[in-house]
Amino acid sequence: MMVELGKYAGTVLGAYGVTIALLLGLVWMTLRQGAKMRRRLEEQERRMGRNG
Amino acid sequence: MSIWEYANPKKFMQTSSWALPWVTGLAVLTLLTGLVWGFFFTPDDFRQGSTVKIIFIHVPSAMMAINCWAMMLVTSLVWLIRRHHVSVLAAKAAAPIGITMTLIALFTGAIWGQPMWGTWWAWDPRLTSFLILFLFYLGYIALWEAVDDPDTAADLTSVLCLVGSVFALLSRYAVLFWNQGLHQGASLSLDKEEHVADQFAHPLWLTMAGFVLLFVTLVLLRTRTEIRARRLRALEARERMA
Amino acid sequence: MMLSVQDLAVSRGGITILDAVSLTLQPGEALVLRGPNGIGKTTLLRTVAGLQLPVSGRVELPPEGAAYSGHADGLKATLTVAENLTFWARIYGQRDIAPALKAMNLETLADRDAQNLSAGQKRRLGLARLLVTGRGLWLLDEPTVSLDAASVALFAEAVRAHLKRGGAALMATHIDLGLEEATILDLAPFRAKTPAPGQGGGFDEAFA
Amino acid sequence: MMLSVQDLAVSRGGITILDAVSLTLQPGEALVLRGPNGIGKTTLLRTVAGLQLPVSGRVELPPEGAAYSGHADGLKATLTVAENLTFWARIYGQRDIAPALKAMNLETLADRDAQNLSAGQKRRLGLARLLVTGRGLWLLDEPTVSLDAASVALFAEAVRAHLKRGGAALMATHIDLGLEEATILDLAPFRAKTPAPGQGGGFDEAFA
Amino acid sequence: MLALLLRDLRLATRAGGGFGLSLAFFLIVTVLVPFGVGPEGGTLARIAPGILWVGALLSCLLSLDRIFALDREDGSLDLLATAPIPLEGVVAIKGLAHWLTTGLPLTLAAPVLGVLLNLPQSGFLWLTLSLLFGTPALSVIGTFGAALTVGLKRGGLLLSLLVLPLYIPTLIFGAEAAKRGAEGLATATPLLMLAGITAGTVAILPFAAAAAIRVNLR
Amino acid sequence: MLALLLRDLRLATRAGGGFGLSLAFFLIVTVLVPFGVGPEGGTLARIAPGILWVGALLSCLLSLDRIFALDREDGSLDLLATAPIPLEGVVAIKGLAHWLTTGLPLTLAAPVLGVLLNLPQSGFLWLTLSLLFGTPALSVIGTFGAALTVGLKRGGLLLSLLVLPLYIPTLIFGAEAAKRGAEGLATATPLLMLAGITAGTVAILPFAAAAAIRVNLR
Ligand code: HEM
Ligand SMILES: Nc1ncnc2c1ncn2[C@@H]1O[C@H](COP(=O)(O)OP(=O)(O)OP(=O)(O)O)[C@@H](O)[C@H]1O
Ligand SMILES: Nc1ncnc2c1ncn2[C@@H]1O[C@H](COP(=O)(O)OP(=O)(O)OP(=O)(O)O)[C@@H](O)[C@H]1O
Ligand SMILES: [Mg+2]
Ligand SMILES: [Mg+2]
Repeated sequence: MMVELGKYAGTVLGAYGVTIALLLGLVWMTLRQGAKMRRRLEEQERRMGRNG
Repeated sequence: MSIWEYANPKKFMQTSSWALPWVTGLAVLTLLTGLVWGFFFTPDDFRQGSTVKIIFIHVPSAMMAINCWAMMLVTSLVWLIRRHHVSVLAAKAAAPIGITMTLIALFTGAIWGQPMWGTWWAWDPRLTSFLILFLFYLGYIALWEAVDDPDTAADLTSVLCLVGSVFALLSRYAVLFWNQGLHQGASLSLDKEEHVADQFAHPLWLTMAGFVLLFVTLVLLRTRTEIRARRLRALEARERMA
Repeated sequence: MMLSVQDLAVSRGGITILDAVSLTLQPGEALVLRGPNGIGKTTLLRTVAGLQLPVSGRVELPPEGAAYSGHADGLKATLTVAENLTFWARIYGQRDIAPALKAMNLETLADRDAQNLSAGQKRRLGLARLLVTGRGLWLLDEPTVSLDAASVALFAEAVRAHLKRGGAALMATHIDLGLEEATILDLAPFRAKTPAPGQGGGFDEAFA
Repeated sequence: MMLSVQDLAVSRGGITILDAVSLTLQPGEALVLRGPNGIGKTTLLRTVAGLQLPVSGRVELPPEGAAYSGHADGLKATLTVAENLTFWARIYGQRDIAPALKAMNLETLADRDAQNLSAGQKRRLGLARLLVTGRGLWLLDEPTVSLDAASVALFAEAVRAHLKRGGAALMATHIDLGLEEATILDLAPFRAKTPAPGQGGGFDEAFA
Repeated sequence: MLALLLRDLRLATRAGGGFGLSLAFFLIVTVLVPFGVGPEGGTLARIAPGILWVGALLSCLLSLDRIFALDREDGSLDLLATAPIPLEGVVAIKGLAHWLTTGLPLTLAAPVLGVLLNLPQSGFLWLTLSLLFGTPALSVIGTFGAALTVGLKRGGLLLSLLVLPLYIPTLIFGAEAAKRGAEGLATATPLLMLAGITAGTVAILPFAAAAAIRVNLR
Repeated sequence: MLALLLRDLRLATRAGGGFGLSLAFFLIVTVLVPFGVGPEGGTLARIAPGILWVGALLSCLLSLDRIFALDREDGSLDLLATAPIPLEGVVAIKGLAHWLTTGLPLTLAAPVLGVLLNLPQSGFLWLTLSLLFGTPALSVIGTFGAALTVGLKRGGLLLSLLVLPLYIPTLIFGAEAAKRGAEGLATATPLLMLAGITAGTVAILPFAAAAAIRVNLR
């Protein structure tokens, strides 16, 4: 099932491509930072005990 | 039970961890449905051809870029008045999402502009306002990055957000005065003349909802990260003292 | 009562470093803060001066405030000694800088640009500033850095005269000022304990 | 011979301030320069270090030069303690910073940004830099400013060890370092006389 | 307060004080543009009001970080904050001193530099007027930006980043007034807007700036 | 020497280090010009190469005073001057670090900003090439200027004044190459001249700069 984009195929695909790339980048960054912070915090809590 | 309870970090962490799976699921669902519907199952416009499909990402991202700043303004005010840390951390967490939305609106607009207006960029008021919005986001994020002490940074960025909002509105009027543009008016307005056809409007509503939900998901995730960072800072400080 | 500090806790970089500090100064009294490097003398003085907020506790100053002097002297390199001093005198609503110049032995340097002073001469000018504030309470952070023995004595003399006039002084220093009448407060016992949970704006409790 | 200064005259702002200074340092010797504020200690040290030109006289340094430390510590606020020190070590072709950190009791602060140190901690870092230069001759301008008593002792210890290794040190200071083996040189007798005609580059004679 | 103003003016006129240098920078930008753009008079005349406004704005911008940073570095700001004058007053005076040493000279110099860029005869009056109305806003907004970044090591360029979006309305109305003036069109609206912006910023921003400084000194 | 380069790059990328900020300034100049000049695409396209070159030059200029002034203030420069590495080497490394953190990013960003100014399609390649050949000269000349003014309190704007005349040849050839490129004309001559200027300055100026620093430290 492929839609017919006509002469504007590049334009439309480009727009969707850029959007998806940026969104995925944002999501990936968010998840990575979140995971990293969670790991560092758990590490710290293990070292210090729950309340230092 | 008041809304301010969620400004307590612990309460926020609990509530958000309960809500996140639902919001995430819903966001993915609406976004995917809306995009698939818009991309595959809408006809070409008689003037714009298939480029009309860009509207399904362009308009929601443009809308979210503005709404995100509005949300930051409200949370900054809450911080300045009631000094709830979570509030300002939510603003900090939202800024990178806002700048991404701004970039998406700018890029998709630029790509759209190439066939429609024959140029990537024109100094149209709508476009120009977005460029200015981009600069505001950039300054806001840079200020957060530049200040070491988190509470100092929170105060300064909140003041900047406040003053910036006033100037952003002022810029909008200035830019309108400076140049009447090429850009479309609001197509989802109630004014029948301007209204886009229903076959475009329905998937557009869906992707707009999807972008809102995606925004909420990301803000929750990022705020949780910021709270963890603050807790880590507090713990590390305590360790160093000991 | 010139100064009353009750149960003060001060922080730097978001960490409480001194805790439960209480002290009072009556007119005519001087108090010297001691303690090893990094204990928090500078931080305490800045908090008392109102330049930063206390974590908890209260500071009561005279209504007209205090004269603070920190590690940096606030001198403008391209203004002369007299111009620098006149400026601060006028900010504090005073006029006459001659006695201050005299007390700090700066008369011969009055027309020299501040940038052409030696380290100790600069410091003397910074101290002369105190004499033109007309404030009763002095808050001094290492006032005698770079001063030679004669200048330290000059400074001690100025403090003594200030106390005689009913002033008070709170000073942080590592060296002996030769001020017998000053009480000494060692800050080491006030070092903050491992901070109680809840200090970081509730963040360390977030998951408790 | 580590340092030999013969009949040196030094100037600041075009005016000769010290005159006919001669001194020598053998390996294992330390010399402390004394004198009131503004006599010219800083100027003399900078001239010996080669940072400014002597008016007359000669300075002989070891071929590899000396390690100079002035009123400012040359620290980068946004680098950590370890990064700051590593940089200087590499500039001087050294590698290992651990002994220097240890000697100045900075181990626990190694990962702290330099901007978050207290005045005395900064100074200790500045002194640790000397230990990674590997130079035999140290030229130190008021090395113990802002240091507490314990840190002064630490510093004296470091100097003593340096002398033991065959190094030498020339220091300007106002306070007692607790270094019995150091000779003291008072600069007051070397204050330049009313300048002899001809000193101002010949200009004051031009119309004679 | 007057003492502070006098001191700042005196400092600005002493060696290395920056007075005249921002003027020089304005001159230099104006001189560089023809080198970059090419010497055709028509193009230059068309872009002259805009370039002059942009040049004035940049010169103003570059001198902003001196407003507080110098006082911060040498400790004066701490001392001023503990002195018996309101910080809002200090901020307002600093902004005024900045305008007197930057905005005013730029305004006076602009017509002269207009000649270099072939500004049409009719434009000179309006250029000067628009700068006169607009530069105070530039100084006040700049003071606010400088207050935000005063704690940061060399916040200079961050300062530019923060301040520039805030400058855009002023620039638009200012350049528009100058341009319309040069083309002989009506200039009342942009000039009124300019005056409005100036009045609004002067009335409000010193308070925000003083708040920012208090936060930064903590 | 490598240690010095690494330290400078690290400092630049740390908070407040200025990396990215001169890029931001470039962006901002480019954005401001249309606000001043007006939105017509034709005018903008005509002045685009010139404005981009002037903008790059200004961004470069503004970061110059960081090259030595920071090291001077905190005493590092005294210490480097007494360290066992030749001062010429220090100067060359400083210039290189400046180019890596300023000239190179500017070159890479210029095409993107060209879009904003409606630069014609054919101009992008030549704009980038001319900046690539020209910016090293800007950095080296700037290092020399910074060395001359290192002793002065906030010599920043004086520095601009000294350096700008030295920048003019580079600007002329650079902008000319970019403009001819945009108009589809031959660009060999100005590009060759640019390369020549860069090679010459890189070979000679570090020695002059080192001498200037020695004088300034006295
Ligand atoms: C970089 C450039 C652009 C930016 C920043 C931009 C910005 C915006 C914004 C903010 C909206 C939302 C308006 C609202 O909901 O009230 C919007 C809507 C829209 N834009 Fe753009 N735009 C750009 C380029 C374009 C181009 C080139 C086209 C097509 C020729 C276009 C077509 C539309 C359409 C059809 C809408 C929907 C109308 C509406 O709902 O208001 N845009 N754009
Ligand atoms: N951002 C920060 N994070 C953590 N600790 C910090 C930070 N900034 C400063 N400190 C620490 O706070 C402590 C207090 O510093 P302060 O300058 O008050 O000490 P001081 O008693 O004046 O010392 P000195 O005698 O050396 O001047 C020091 O140990 C310092 O290292
Ligand atoms: N440009 C100048 N013109 C005239 N005299 C100057 C100039 N610059 C400095 N001086 C003087 O030169 C003298 C030497 O200063 P130097 O800094 O060497 O003194 P010092 O012995 O290190 O003093 P301190 O113990 O206070 O640090 C001082 O008296 C100073 O006032
Ligand atoms: Mg201290
Ligand atoms: Mg000295």
